[in-house]
Amino acid sequence: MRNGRDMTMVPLPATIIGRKELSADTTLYRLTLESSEKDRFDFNPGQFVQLSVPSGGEVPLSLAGPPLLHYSFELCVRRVGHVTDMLHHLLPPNRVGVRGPFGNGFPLSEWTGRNILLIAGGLGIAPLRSLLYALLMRRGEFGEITLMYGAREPSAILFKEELAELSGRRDMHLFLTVDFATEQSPGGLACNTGLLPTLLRGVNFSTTGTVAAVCGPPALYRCLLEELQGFGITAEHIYLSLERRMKCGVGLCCHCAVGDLFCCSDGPVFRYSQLKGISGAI
Amino acid sequence: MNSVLEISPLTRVEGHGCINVLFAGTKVEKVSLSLYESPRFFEALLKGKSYSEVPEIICRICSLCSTVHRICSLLAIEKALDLRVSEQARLYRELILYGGHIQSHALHLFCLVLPDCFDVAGLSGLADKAPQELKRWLQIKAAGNLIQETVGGRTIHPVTLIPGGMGKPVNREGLLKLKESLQRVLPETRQAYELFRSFLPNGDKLATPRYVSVRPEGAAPFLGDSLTMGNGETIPVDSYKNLLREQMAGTGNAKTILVKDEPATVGALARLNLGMPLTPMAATAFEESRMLLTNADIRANNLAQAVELILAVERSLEIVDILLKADFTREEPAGIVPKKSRGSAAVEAPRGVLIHSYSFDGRGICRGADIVTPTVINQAAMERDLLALATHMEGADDEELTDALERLVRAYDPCISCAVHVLRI
Amino acid sequence: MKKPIIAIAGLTACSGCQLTLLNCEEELPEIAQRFIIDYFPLGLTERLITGPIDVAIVEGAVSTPSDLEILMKLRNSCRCLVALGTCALWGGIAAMKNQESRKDLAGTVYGSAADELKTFNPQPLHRFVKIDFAITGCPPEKGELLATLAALLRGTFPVFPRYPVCSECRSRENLCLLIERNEMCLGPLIQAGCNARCPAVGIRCEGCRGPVTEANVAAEMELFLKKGFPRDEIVSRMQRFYPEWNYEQRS
Amino acid sequence: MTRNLLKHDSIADFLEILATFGELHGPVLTDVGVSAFRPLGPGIDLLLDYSRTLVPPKKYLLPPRDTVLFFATDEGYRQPAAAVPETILVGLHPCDLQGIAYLDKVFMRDRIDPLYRARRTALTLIGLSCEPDEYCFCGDLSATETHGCDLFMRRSPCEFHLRSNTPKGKAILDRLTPILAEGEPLPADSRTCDMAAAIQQASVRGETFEKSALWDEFAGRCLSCGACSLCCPTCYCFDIREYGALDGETTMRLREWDNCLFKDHGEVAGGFNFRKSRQERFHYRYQHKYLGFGPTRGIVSCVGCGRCRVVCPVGIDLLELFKESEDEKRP
Ligand SMILES: Cc1cc2nc3c(=O)[nH]c(=O)nc-3n(C[C@H](O)[C@H](O)[C@H](O)COP(=O)(O)OP(=O)(O)OC[C@H]3O[C@@H](n4cnc5c(N)ncnc54)[C@H](O)[C@@H]3O)c2cc1C
Ligand code: SF4
Ligand code: SF4
Ligand code: SF4
Repeated sequence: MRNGRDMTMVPLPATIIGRKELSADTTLYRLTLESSEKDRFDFNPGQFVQLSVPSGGEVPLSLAGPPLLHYSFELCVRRVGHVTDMLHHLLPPNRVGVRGPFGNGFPLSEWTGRNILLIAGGLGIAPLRSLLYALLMRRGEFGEITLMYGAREPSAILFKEELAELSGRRDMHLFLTVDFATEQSPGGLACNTGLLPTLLRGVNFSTTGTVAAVCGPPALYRCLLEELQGFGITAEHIYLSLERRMKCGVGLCCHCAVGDLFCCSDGPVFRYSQLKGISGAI
Repeated sequence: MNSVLEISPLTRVEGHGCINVLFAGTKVEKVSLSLYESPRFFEALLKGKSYSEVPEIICRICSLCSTVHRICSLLAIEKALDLRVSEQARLYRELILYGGHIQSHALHLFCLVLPDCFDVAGLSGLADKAPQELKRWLQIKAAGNLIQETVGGRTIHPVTLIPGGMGKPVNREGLLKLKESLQRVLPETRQAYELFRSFLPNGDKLATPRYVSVRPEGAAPFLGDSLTMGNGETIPVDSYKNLLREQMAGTGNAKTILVKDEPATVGALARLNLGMPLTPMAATAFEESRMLLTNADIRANNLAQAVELILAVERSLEIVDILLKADFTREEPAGIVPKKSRGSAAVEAPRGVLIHSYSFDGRGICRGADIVTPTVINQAAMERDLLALATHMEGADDEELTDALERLVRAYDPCISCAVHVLRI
Repeated sequence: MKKPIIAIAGLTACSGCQLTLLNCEEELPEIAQRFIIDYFPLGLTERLITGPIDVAIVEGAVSTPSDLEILMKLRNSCRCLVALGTCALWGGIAAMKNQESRKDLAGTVYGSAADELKTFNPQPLHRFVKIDFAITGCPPEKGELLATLAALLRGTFPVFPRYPVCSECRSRENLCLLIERNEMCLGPLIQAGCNARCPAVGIRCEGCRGPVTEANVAAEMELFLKKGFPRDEIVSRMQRFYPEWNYEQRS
Repeated sequence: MTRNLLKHDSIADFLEILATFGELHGPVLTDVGVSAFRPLGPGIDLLLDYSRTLVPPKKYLLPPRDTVLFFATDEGYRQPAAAVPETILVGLHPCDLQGIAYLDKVFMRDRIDPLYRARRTALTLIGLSCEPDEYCFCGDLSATETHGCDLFMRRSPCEFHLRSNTPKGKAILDRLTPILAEGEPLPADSRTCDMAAAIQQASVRGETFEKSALWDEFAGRCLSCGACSLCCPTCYCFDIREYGALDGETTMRLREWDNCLFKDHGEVAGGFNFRKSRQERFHYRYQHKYLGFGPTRGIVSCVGCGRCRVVCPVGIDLLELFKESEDEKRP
């Protein structure tokens, strides 16, 4: 309960303070809760919020920026339907509503000392970007950090400038791939062509004591998980972030169950070992 | 030099129609009214359908008159199949019929005609010029719709009325709500009548109409089993074809009808002139305006409709009271045994005489249907009056003429959707 | 807020959908204030479609060259086109016998004069132009029409539920006419939104809102047949508002 | 000896006294012949020997369609402030009491839903014993007369034995004393039901009947009409929709009953569906009813009221799964 309002049930007013188009259909928003609530917004990478666009409705969106970003937070949204469409018509300083953060997020503290492999497909980069910045903020605690990011085509690569910067860093490895190469250049970035599993097989990264965090569309999981285990990363150490239909975000509406787990409250981040026996989970 | 003034589409009337005025120099040569509504072949659609489907399909002929089409078809079917409905069903039908008249007259008067009186193009103009009044008048319309919704289950294409009876009766609460809303708008209907009295058009008189209506029986003004022309001549509904002679119109998709080789006029003005029974307030209004209404041309029809608004609200109140006292519970509709048969019925629709006539085979499947709508009956008179008016106005500019001719059409309150589905199979 | 410019037109229909708008007595004055109504022959003396129009709301099916002309004119001058009502969305009552020859139908009604009629099988709007949104119903529900207008003020369309009439019928605690009275109620196959109007007054659903997305047509057919209804009667009833059922569909 | 006997002919007085505690609701036969919970009042007969209502009493806690939030540009989102009237629900069968007890677990234990809580707090429950018919299978699943209700009425041939379970119930009982007679408390009902037992065992085993041919058979017949879950006392899946008003400023957010057997229950943007086939959706329903999700994991939420079997137009009955497996066990 904050300021007399219950943020798990009633969206708090938030203001759009920044907006940046990342691709034809995807935009990064920076939001801030209104003054009295500002300092209260802390989260784990992998958690999500329920964002309300008045008279449109509410959608779950991953927190895409580093935690504790000066009283604000970032969301990376793809325009796919009713609510996201209305959101794309909003500009600073329009107001929206926010509930959350919800879900578990990635268990960073359990990863101390390990090599970390992040694999993002498409929009899956949103939560993993948050995770990556959190890892880099505590860089000393982890071993090798590798990000593999695949997009459909060069124009669909999100966060190009940031990636360019990251590629210059010595304390992490970055590999990019696109499904189809087109004329367009990926903005000066070194980029492979082919699906993510191909990339995985083609580059070097540490596989011992490694945890993998994967986020992308269901099709990605289906082809990637066996590969990862082939590299000796056990199901126990593969973390996936799942998407499901969600209406409440807090385990009430019952749309998001995966087996007997709720994606919203038991997840959205699961160890692969949790999901293995569940049909339809992936 | 010949020239043509085309008024297309006719606006603020139901359905699609247009007027063409043909000039030879400045002289009006000819005026044609065509109703070019897309034909939906209702009579053909009904062929092969069970009697139980007929009312549900046929009410879709027209939204403004869906209730009265439904009732007329029920009456024709029940006549064919020798069905008697209970007092309860009879009362509910009568009540919803008034609901239909109220909403249709109110729509026509307040949404389609009134902009003319206030010299605006339409509703938005009215909302600007007379916002408070508009709200009050729309309340009258809402009261009519409340009857439709409460009794019929829906404001347009009501659903409760079926051959042999009806679905669930309205509960006490619903009836009381109806009563309250009707009582609230009754004084408003009187005001509306005064408003339309003040807008009566002047100018050269057009032909005095030859009126036809359903001959009222008992206290119910819009129902009866025969047609009358006022000169004492009546014929039973079953032989309506002896009175109404059809001919295919030159243009457009509707047929026209002549009565004894002359155009006939049906509708509110006809009903008032042919002695329809009136309720107290309506009778007073009619008395006050007797001169304006009995010795008039069709342009007095809108005032007649306003008188009928009073009538329909008053009579509805009477029936609601009867229903409240009777406290009916749900009854099963009369059992139906289909048989080879034929039946015709007539009802006064808001725009005038409406006739449905069906024949069924032994399984109750519709083998033939004929529907005569008031707009079709009125069409010949409408053309006659349009020509007369245009001729009176020779020399007027196009805009003025357009305006006057459209107003004349609106006085008839045509319903073009209904009009184009006429002819026997 | 910028006032949206709208046009409202009727093609082959009974005007019921347009009347539904005029039946919003409470809201009409507000609508007249919040929208610029540019073209609306039923309610406005304005004969020309001039454009540009934000939203054109079209009632009725297309069955004549002049219908098509109006439709094309509107499509070309508007940003969004809304199909209003069952006729515009599914073909509706006039299309129920589309599988029969149009010529024969015309002949039945107009005799030899039929040849002069320029008309073809009534078709839903989407056969000719792209539609951006649809409000179903014969006639449509006031509430859905108003919700759509309200959404248009905000530059969007509303989201309506996609379950069948039965869902609303059960939550209203009606007597199930299909189970309890063995009537041919089409509720399970029909798009909800009417709050089960007909069953609520004891009349089986006649299907005026057209098919629900997820309809087990085959199983419903089997059920009706098991209850003893002849197949031709079932088909005749089902086609009243929508002639193109896929009787094999199960999901 | 306590005063706890209510003679059948004192029912009218009983109801009159109850009505002083709040709005009185109970099962009645509606004008169309459906058993339903409705307000009671003069001239409305309370059903005392009904089998089950069509819609369970969950509608008092989670109405079929409910406005959960308002939005106005100047004040943001807020919950409706309307006060919930004190309501006395009389005549609830043990299965329905059990159903409410389950919903309480969902909406008032781990996550508190303020609207639910407000309504629940204003609700007084008065249970009533019943005789099972051929559709019921509650058995010991709901030998819970004592749980969840404030006052319970056990019927015997010429009287009801009343027992209060909560302070609220006690207060009502005290007020009733003048019209009660003295009697012995009845021993607890010890009805058992094989089906209920079979369900419990299957649930404990974590049974999923993965191999059963019935799933396909169900899926082929199901009309997706939604009746089974709308009428289930423990189905509570909901959907949320939001509609702006014509004023261009205000908005309402609605919560509405949803159904896991509907295709779009598992559909996400772009049309991807996590439960595309009806078979998968039946499995989902089974999982929720008999095995549980998240915080209700391991709790059988079916209370054996039999509604889903009664209201299905094509006679689908999930119990056939359990029967089938029982049959298999028999030689
Ligand atoms: C935990 C989580 C994190 C997410 N993070 C992001 C993110 O960072 N960026 C991003 O762009 N998208 C993200 N999504 C997906 C995003 O929620 C959907 O794209 C969004 O809900 C689409 O809504 P819409 O109204 O625009 O689309 P529509 O196509 O109009 O709506 C899709 C339909 O699916 C329903 N729906 C309900 N829940 C979901 C859901 N979870 N996903 C999709 N549809 C849903 C809607 O109510 C509607 O019925 C995430 C989803 C989840 C579950
Ligand atoms: S009456 Fe019709 S709509 Fe209602 S539940 Fe039964 S089948 Fe469905
Ligand atoms: S119940 Fe059926 S026929 Fe009646 S309004 Fe609803 S969809 Fe139309
Ligand atoms: S699953 Fe069926 S029997 Fe069990 S509680 Fe729900 S409706 Fe009753």
